[in-house]
Amino acid sequence: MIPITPAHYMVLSAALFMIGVIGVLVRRNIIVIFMSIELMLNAVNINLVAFAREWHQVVGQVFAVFIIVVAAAEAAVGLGIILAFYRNKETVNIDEMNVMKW
Amino acid sequence: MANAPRPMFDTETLVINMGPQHPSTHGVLRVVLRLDGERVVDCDVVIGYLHRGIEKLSENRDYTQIVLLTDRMDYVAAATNNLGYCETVEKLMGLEVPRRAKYIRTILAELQRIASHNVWLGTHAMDIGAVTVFLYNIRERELILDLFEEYCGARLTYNSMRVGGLPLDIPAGWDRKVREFCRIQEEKLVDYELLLTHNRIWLERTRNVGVISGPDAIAIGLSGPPLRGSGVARDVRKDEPYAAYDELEFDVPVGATGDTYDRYLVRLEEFRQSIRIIRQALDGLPEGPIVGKVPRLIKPPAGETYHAIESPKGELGYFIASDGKSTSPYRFRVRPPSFCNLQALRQLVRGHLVADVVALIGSIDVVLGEVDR
Amino acid sequence: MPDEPRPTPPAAARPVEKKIEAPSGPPDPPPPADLAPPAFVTAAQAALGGAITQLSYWVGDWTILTTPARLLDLARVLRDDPACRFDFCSDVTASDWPARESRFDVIYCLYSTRRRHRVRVKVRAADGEPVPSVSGVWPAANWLEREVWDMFGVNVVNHPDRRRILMPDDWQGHPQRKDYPLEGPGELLLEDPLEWLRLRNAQSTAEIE
Amino acid sequence: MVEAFAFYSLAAFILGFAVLVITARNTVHSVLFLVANFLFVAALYVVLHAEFLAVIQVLVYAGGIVVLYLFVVMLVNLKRPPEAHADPRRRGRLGLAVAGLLLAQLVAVLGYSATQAVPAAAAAATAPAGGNVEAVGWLLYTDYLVPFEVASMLLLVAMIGAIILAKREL
Amino acid sequence: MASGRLTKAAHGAAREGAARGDGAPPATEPGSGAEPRLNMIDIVIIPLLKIVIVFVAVLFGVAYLVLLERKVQAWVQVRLGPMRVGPHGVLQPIADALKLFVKEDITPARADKWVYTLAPMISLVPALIVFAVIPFGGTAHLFGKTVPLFVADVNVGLLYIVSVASIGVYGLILAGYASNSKYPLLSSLRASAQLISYEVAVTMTLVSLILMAGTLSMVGIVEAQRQAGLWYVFAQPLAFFIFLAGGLAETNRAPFDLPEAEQELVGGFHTEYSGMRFAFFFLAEYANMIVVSSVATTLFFGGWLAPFPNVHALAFLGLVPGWIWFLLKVFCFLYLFLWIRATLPRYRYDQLMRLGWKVLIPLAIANVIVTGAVKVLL
Repeated sequence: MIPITPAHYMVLSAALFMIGVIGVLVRRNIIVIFMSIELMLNAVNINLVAFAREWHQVVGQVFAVFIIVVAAAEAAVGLGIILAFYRNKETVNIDEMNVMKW
Repeated sequence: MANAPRPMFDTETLVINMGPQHPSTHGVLRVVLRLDGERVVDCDVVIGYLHRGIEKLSENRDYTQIVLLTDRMDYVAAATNNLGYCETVEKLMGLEVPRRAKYIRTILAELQRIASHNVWLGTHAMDIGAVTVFLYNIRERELILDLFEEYCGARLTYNSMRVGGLPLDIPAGWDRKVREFCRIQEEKLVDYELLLTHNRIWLERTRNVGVISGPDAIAIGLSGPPLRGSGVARDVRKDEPYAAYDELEFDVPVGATGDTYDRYLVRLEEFRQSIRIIRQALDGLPEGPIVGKVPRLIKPPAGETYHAIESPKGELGYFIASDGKSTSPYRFRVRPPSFCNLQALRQLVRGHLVADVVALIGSIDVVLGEVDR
Repeated sequence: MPDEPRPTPPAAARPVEKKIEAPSGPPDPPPPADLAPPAFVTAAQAALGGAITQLSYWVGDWTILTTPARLLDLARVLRDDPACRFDFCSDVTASDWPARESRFDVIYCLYSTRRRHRVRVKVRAADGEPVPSVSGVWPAANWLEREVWDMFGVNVVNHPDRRRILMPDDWQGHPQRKDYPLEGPGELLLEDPLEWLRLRNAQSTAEIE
Repeated sequence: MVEAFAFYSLAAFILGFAVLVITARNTVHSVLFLVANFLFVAALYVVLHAEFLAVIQVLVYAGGIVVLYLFVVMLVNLKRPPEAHADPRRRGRLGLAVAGLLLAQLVAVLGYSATQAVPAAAAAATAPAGGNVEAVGWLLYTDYLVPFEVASMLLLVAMIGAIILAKREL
Repeated sequence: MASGRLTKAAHGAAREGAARGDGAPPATEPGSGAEPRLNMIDIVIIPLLKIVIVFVAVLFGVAYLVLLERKVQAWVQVRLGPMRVGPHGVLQPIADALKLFVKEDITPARADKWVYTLAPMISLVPALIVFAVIPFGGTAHLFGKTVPLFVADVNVGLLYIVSVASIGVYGLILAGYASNSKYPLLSSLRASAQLISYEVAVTMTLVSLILMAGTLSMVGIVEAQRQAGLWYVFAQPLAFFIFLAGGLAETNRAPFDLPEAEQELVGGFHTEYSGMRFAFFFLAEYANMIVVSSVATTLFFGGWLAPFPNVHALAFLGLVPGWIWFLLKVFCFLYLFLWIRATLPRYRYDQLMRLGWKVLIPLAIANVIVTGAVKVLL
């Protein structure tokens, strides 16, 4: 069996990232779109950690930690916006979110 | 949007059905709550699940038979119901009851008040989560049931009074047992207080919950401990004395703020006052007959009257109309204290949380058998 | 007392039947001449004498009779007049006297927590005749009037929430009326409203003899 | 051998759940698949000797962020399918095509890089190896102190923002 | 799936401990990497055996904890408790289990079937896999081998416990959501809000503990207490009380049992559950109680260490095996839990949140700061 190289992790990460991209592009439910973004962030993290291991550097993990922090912040604010939006429009369909003001 | 116009549903409120099958609605009470999160916006109290038509039934039974129907109303305080009914008929007929009977009736009524308050404190505490208090109270109530069993043979529905007096004199040695019970109950009261009165959680759960001012309480028709909790010193025993209460000394405890905690304190003090009354009545128990001069056929003259007594729940009133021809009342009406007190629930729970609804139902102390009759 | 044997047959009872006059209401005896009416009665009479159609005293209870039209005026006076102060509405109930023209007595039992006295107010109303709700005067009357409506079908008007209270919402008939049958489905009312009385009196005479 | 087995099985799970996340009709199921996905990513981190990160992944992502998602899904409690309305200007197919193109590009880049000689990786190992907590902590509190503080500020701002957004009235 | 993670985590740690020889940062895992060559028995059979033993012991313990709870409650409440099945009711758990097994498993109409089935498992699994990192004792000599009495000593053990516990929330939320019923929904909202709030406080107290011990490994923390000759409950009394309150809240025990308050929410998130699925929730709750007690014992009461090691007159206490001390301490905690339940009324939701956010969390943060300051200054 071939040894597992960073390339393997990169392929995995790329595929995961693509699934996220497709989710963002195809789905209209904004909550699912948010989750797709989380998938993409995870794909990046996998890459960072894989390289951190390859290069015997912890820096990659540090960056992954930062990404998780950013994801948390994004989720909090984004979901807050969704809630506020839902109160007014009673929808989470992104195609109906086409005005800046209502 | 799907082209069709959306119905604007209210996203903020949730309608929840508390009961008729719910562990802490004390029977078959149904409270329809409209919640905003956990906060009660409005509530509707639905009753009638235990309606047996006791009033209608009584109009087709003769006066002696009705005594045992009254047992079935407030089934945790059957003797009190008997007392109120018998006194009303006596009032209608102008009968004089011997003093000894009056004293024994008073003792029975006060024992019954303690038993009823035991059930109340137990269930109220259990609703707030203190299960142990419930079992302690049931333990003490059991002693009262034993006393009643020894007196009249029954443990729940006593049928313990008759128009014009009592069916039975107290058995020998019974008074000593009652005194012993008073001692035990007094001791155990300390236990309850240790568990609850100064307990931080209990205070937080009951203080400033369901506050109702004195005038409001009067207007909505509260009576009994809930009214006294709001600082109105109204007690039928004091204001319109019946049985032997005019010859006995006792205090009417009142609360200050009218919250659940005050209602709790008032009832706890009533335990003590009841014990005090029982002791006095036992000390001054006169000798003599237990039945007055009662005609063989109870057939009151035409007329109607209303008579109220202080049941453990509040003002228990009977309205009886006689047509003067029949041995059963033409109109028999009970003013059930639980029914009238329950009416205040809507006012009390607004703005409180679901957990408080439970505490408030407990603090009103309703018995559904009496609410629905 | 689960099951009392029903006096079965009117056929068996009928022969014994004397002439039965249905009671046409309580006697409501006037107070004896030597008894001075209490302050609250005189105060109410002074405030609106016309509203009080009759005054009655029986076994220590004072009863004021009035008409549905003047009920609310009287209620307000009784609540607010300093001599009355009937702030506590103990009970609202009714009784049914089918032999009478205005078959219902609606009875309000009032109490004053300040002056510690009681009075009853009584209103006679025919079937369907509107009786104003006093729940605006005493909020406590709310449920009690609902019960009066539920049980007797007294037409309580201007009630904030007039629904049935003890019976199911879709119930037919009003069970506490004297002509409401004791057995069988409640919807099938007896033909003759006085049939019930005849049965009852036959029963009590039979049992006594 | 063990690592290969772990990698392939985990990768399969990760990708499978990711696909389920974006294809599930029911949003709650979507969230559940997302949790599963994150848990397997955490397992992958363990394989990569990043235990600390794995635990953080479970704690923050699965235990925190996704709970938030679930909360919101339950709160909005949709009475009608959220995808009922499609913007006519939307080009779903085009999106798919673009995504496919991007994937192809990435795979091509990867394929190309795989053919190249791998630079001497281990030679660069100067920093402490392994994924243990001290190492991460050490870096976070020394070299990356400023980003760390900025991140905490970001969290604070996000927290306040979320509260303001979600609150009914201030 | 989650148990798969567990074994992987354990193996990863073991391999790493063995592989990393350099150790530029101070090595923290005691007892790792002692033998360079591991044979089949050491790496497969013994861990497997330990897992099975722990699993069975926990389930057994849970069953008898239920009986204990009923008995203790009964004694407090002047009752007898279960008396019919076996002498003094000792076989009651078996009867209970049988009853739950044969009961009809009801799924409400219009429930989300998959999620409804999954929720009890999600509840139970984290509660069980936490036991992987709990050290029940030091080492034992068995058949000529030195066997450590824990399934795995993960170098991020404490964080592992916290993170696995945070997964447990899903069981409650999903149960409430999937039942398609209002009481469970309200209850699951309560439960998740409560769990998340109290997790913050509890994690904060753990930070001060970590500062004291300088390691995240559970075994390491016990070792640190042994070296310091001090149980951390005496060094960190405030942290202990916060942990206790938070632990009660996280296990949904009285006085914080709001999510399942029978008197308000008629049982809460498991209102609609019956049979085995209900039993899973039940098991999870009691397993969580054992977890919290074990963690409290390990962190604050010296785990398997015998008390009074420095009093010579009591040296004989050291002869008792460590795991007995551990179980004894855990039992005391469990008893405390039951005792509290029998005594106290229940908090209200808003009061609970206020206590968590306005009292416990600030206290916990202050505790961390003070601990850190002391640590730096000394």
